[in-house]
Amino acid sequence: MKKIINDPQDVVAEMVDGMVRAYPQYVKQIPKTFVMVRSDQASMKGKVGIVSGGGSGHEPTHAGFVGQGMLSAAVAGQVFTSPTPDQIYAAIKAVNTGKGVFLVIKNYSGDVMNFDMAKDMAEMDDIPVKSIVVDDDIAVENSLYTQGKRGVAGTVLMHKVLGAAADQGASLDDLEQLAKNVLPHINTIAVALSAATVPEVGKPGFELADDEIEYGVGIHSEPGYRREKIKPSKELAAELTAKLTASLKLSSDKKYAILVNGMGATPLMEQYIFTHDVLNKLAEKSIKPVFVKVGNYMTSLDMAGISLTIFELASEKWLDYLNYPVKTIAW
Amino acid sequence: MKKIINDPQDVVAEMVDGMVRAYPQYVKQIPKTFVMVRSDQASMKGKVGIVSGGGSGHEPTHAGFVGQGMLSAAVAGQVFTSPTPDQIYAAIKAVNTGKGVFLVIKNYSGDVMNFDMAKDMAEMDDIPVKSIVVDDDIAVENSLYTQGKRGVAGTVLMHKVLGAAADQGASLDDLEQLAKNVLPHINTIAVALSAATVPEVGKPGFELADDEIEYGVGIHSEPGYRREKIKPSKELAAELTAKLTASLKLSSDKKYAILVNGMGATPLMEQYIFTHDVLNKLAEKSIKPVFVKVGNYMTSLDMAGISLTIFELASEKWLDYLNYPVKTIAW
Amino acid sequence: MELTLENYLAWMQDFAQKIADKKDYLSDLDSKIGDGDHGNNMARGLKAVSEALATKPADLTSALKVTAMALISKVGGAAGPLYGTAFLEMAKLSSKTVDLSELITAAAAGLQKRGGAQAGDKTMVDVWLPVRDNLKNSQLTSEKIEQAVNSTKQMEAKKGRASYLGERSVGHLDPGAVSSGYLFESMLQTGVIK
Amino acid sequence: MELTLENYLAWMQDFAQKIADKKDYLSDLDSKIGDGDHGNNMARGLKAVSEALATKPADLTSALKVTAMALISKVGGAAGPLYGTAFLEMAKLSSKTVDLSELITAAAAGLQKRGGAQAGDKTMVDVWLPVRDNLKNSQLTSEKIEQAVNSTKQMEAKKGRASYLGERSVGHLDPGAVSSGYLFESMLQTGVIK
Ligand SMILES: Nc1ncnc2c1ncn2[C@@H]1O[C@H](COP(=O)(O)OP(=O)(O)O)[C@@H](O)[C@H]1O
Ligand SMILES: Nc1ncnc2c1ncn2[C@@H]1O[C@H](COP(=O)(O)OP(=O)(O)O)[C@@H](O)[C@H]1O
Ligand SMILES: [Mg+2]
Ligand SMILES: [Mg+2]
Ligand SMILES: [Mg+2]
Ligand SMILES: [Mg+2]
Repeated sequence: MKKIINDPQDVVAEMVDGMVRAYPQYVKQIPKTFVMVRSDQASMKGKVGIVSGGGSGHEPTHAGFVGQGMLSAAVAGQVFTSPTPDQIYAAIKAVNTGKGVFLVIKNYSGDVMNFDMAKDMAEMDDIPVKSIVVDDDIAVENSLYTQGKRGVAGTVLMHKVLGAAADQGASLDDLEQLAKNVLPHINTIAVALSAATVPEVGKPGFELADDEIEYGVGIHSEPGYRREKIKPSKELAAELTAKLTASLKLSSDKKYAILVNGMGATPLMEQYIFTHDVLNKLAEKSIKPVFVKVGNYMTSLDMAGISLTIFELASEKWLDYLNYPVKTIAW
Repeated sequence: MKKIINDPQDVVAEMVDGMVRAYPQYVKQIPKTFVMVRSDQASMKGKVGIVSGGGSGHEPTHAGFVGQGMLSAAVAGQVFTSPTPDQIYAAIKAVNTGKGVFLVIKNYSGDVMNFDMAKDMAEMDDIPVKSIVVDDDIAVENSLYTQGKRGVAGTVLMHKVLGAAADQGASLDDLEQLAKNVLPHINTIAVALSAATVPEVGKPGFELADDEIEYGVGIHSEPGYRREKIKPSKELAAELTAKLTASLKLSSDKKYAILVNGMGATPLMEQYIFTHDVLNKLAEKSIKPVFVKVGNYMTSLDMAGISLTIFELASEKWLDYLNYPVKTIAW
Repeated sequence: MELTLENYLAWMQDFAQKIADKKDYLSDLDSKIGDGDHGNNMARGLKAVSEALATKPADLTSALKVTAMALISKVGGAAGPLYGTAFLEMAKLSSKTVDLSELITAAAAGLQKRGGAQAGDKTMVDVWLPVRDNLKNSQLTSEKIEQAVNSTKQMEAKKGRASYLGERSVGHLDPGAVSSGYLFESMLQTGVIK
Repeated sequence: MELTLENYLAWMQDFAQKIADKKDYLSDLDSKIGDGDHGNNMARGLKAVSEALATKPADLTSALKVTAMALISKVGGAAGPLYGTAFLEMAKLSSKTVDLSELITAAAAGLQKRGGAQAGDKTMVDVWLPVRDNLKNSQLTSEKIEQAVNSTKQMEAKKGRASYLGERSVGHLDPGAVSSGYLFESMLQTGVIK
């Protein structure tokens, strides 16, 4: 493991410290926690607070999206490990301005349980809390018997939409309704070229041969649905687009936003080439997305790979939310 | 070589296509060239145009910085290869609104010669052109006998400063003077954990052992000044900060901006940890930078590593330029 | 079989040691069917538990409570709220009864309520339920615990990260079941059951 | 020794072939002391030259000019403006004289003006200058070219990317010198000098 770190046990503490010292204009740390709240407290006044969080290792998610027009606070857990209820609760208390707090949770059993416990704590304090559990990864089939789908890069779009609505004065109930409406329209699927190495573990989460890729891998090295030899970008784009075409029933009558997301070690050049191929694939179906974003947004440490998110803009308002100006480190 | 690409010969064409189709609000392509000009032409009116460019593989540099308040156009060469004079000339023509054009060139013999030839062409067309050759990398000693220092991540700060000044109406002569004044105050030094693989070459530019790093490496895998075993982040920060302390004569009386730049494959978590260590090192000297930026700005394909740029803000105005709002893909 | 402050402290001390010793093994197991952090999570949590118990809680209830709080606030992930809830349920009940079997029964119920896992879902529940039942009729042995832990090997995961693997989770021990196995081994070895 | 449209076209055809054949080797050399693209750059450029010359330029001057333009607009990097300038200087002079020695002398001067390199700086100039001198007294041979190319091996680079290596550039051939060697080998082999 070759990484620019100190003691693997300190990675989150030092990262959070680096982040808040680099960008005091956007985020500040609640002392003795890994909670980063919006520096611009004035912009939160009279608005519903939006809190997200989860394991670390997905930077710039989540703290990179804290700021006016997006999140009110982000809670960083240990690497790939949900943050604990006390920390989430501290975030809730810090951002509640009387209008309640909305939680954006990714669908992992740990995250769901820890956020639920924090919600219980907040409710004992009479802070109204609602939440959405994001499960945009279509690699894993939803079924009664499993944990359900995972929350991955599409979560960033959920943050953006909710943040814009909250900034424009949406109530807690409005946000819950909006989140529920939006959720099924955001679908994501990934392809990995290599796995992430968790600093405390010291070796990659899985091994791929020098010429092998895996489709459908999760953001914590959860296994995907197929391994095969590396393919040209256009074939990777075809595979992922086909999966999303099926799940979202893509149609040229509808409007779409696209998020091409690098997993951490994949350079922007490759991301743009892949974008070119995805846009070509969609053009074959006479679809021209009205919003495209390319970059490292929901990473998985040093994993090489890419995810493709398609967001069906079933309401014209949702596009406005995506285009709504924000003041954050990373959007 | 495991990369998300198609034919290695097509990487630049496809990347440029992906970029302009993803972000038509910021950049558009001059047909049959790899020149991307600002979409918002209105914002260029009556202003000096600023053109930068160079080999590809450093994304988001240069096109990611095209937009109001920063560059007017970016010229993309082949991977790690200077663009050709005809393309640079096309960019100059496209952005000249009568006030002349300022070129930002990184100090590589190829870049300097190609931009010079383009300048000659523009002058034959009576377009006033001035330029600055950025050479911020202190890894290579400047001397009469060599090519001089290399242009690396600090170039992005040069873009930012000049872009802000141009947007506020600076003349071509003003910009030349500003660039000359700023240049010696921007110094950069890097450390690499692995080399970049140029798609057409198919193997890394150099080999480092699993536990080895190299200080002072350039953004095209140019060799650095020392190899050794991987060190904790705080020791890397100490080494790079010491070099910059010497070159810039850092002092607690002065103001500084910091750019921590990921080389492509190094995740943000590591960059923030390194930032934490750099800020600690500077704090030991009672220096607290007034501006900090962390992320992948001047990359080297899939190189793992980091560079540290320190910019001495000898004029209060320079900080304003850094903070001046821009509309770009990547600043 | 009564839980006392004394035997509880011995139990936890032993458990913390086991977790510290087996940290890498637990993370290894987790990296096969999860995300490779279970050992680190548990080690961080038990270190906090040891520190909390070193402050000498006055009685069993507060000892159980500080254990729960340390686990909830330090483990994170899935294991944190699950183990935390289990000890919190024991703490709550301990003011009424200190019967081990009843305490473990309450803990297991809390754990199932928190995580929604059933027997056979390949989780720590597959250790807690047999332990609960064997305690009830005083038949808990080291072999029974081992058996319960090993039973997870052939199961297909329906809860937690391992469920993403579907059939591919078969053939691997569940890391949470293994750490729960250590918990109950410690309970036996430190004489909580006599 | 006069350059004609005919022998020039043969020369360039042979040179393009050599470059295509040695593409990987040139990039390999460049990856040792540069950035590993010289072969790719030259191959891309000579492909463009071949295409341009296939459109049958009317005379030698236009043939030299389209060569220069193709090199300038397709090679990029350092080699593009250098080779481009060399051929552009030949094009300019060719309306006055077609004496090979004079043409190469003009080309070498342009090349030095563009890049600022002196003899001994470990660049293509270290091939162009001896070739120029040997042409002047009609003594150019394959051995002389080889000698000039090989002479760059022991030099320490003072210009171009290799200069960043300082002393470490010693012991490697300069890729631009090697490609220039091919240029002049082709010149000999295609009978431009008789
Ligand atoms: N819903 C659940 N109910 C019961 N146990 C669960 C559940 N989800 C996960 N677990 C247990 O948690 C263990 C994993 O814990 P850990 O690795 O610390 O957390 P995470 O999965 O968040 O990384 C699994 O091995 C399993 O025993
Ligand atoms: N200033 C210069 N003068 C003469 N030749 C030079 C100069 N700089 C570079 N070269 C030549 O160019 C060659 C490298 O060309 P190439 O690899 O195509 O360009 P780049 O260095 O931009 O990648 C070197 O081997 C050297 O012969
Ligand atoms: Mg985890
Ligand atoms: Mg080059
Ligand atoms: Mg785990
Ligand atoms: Mg080169």
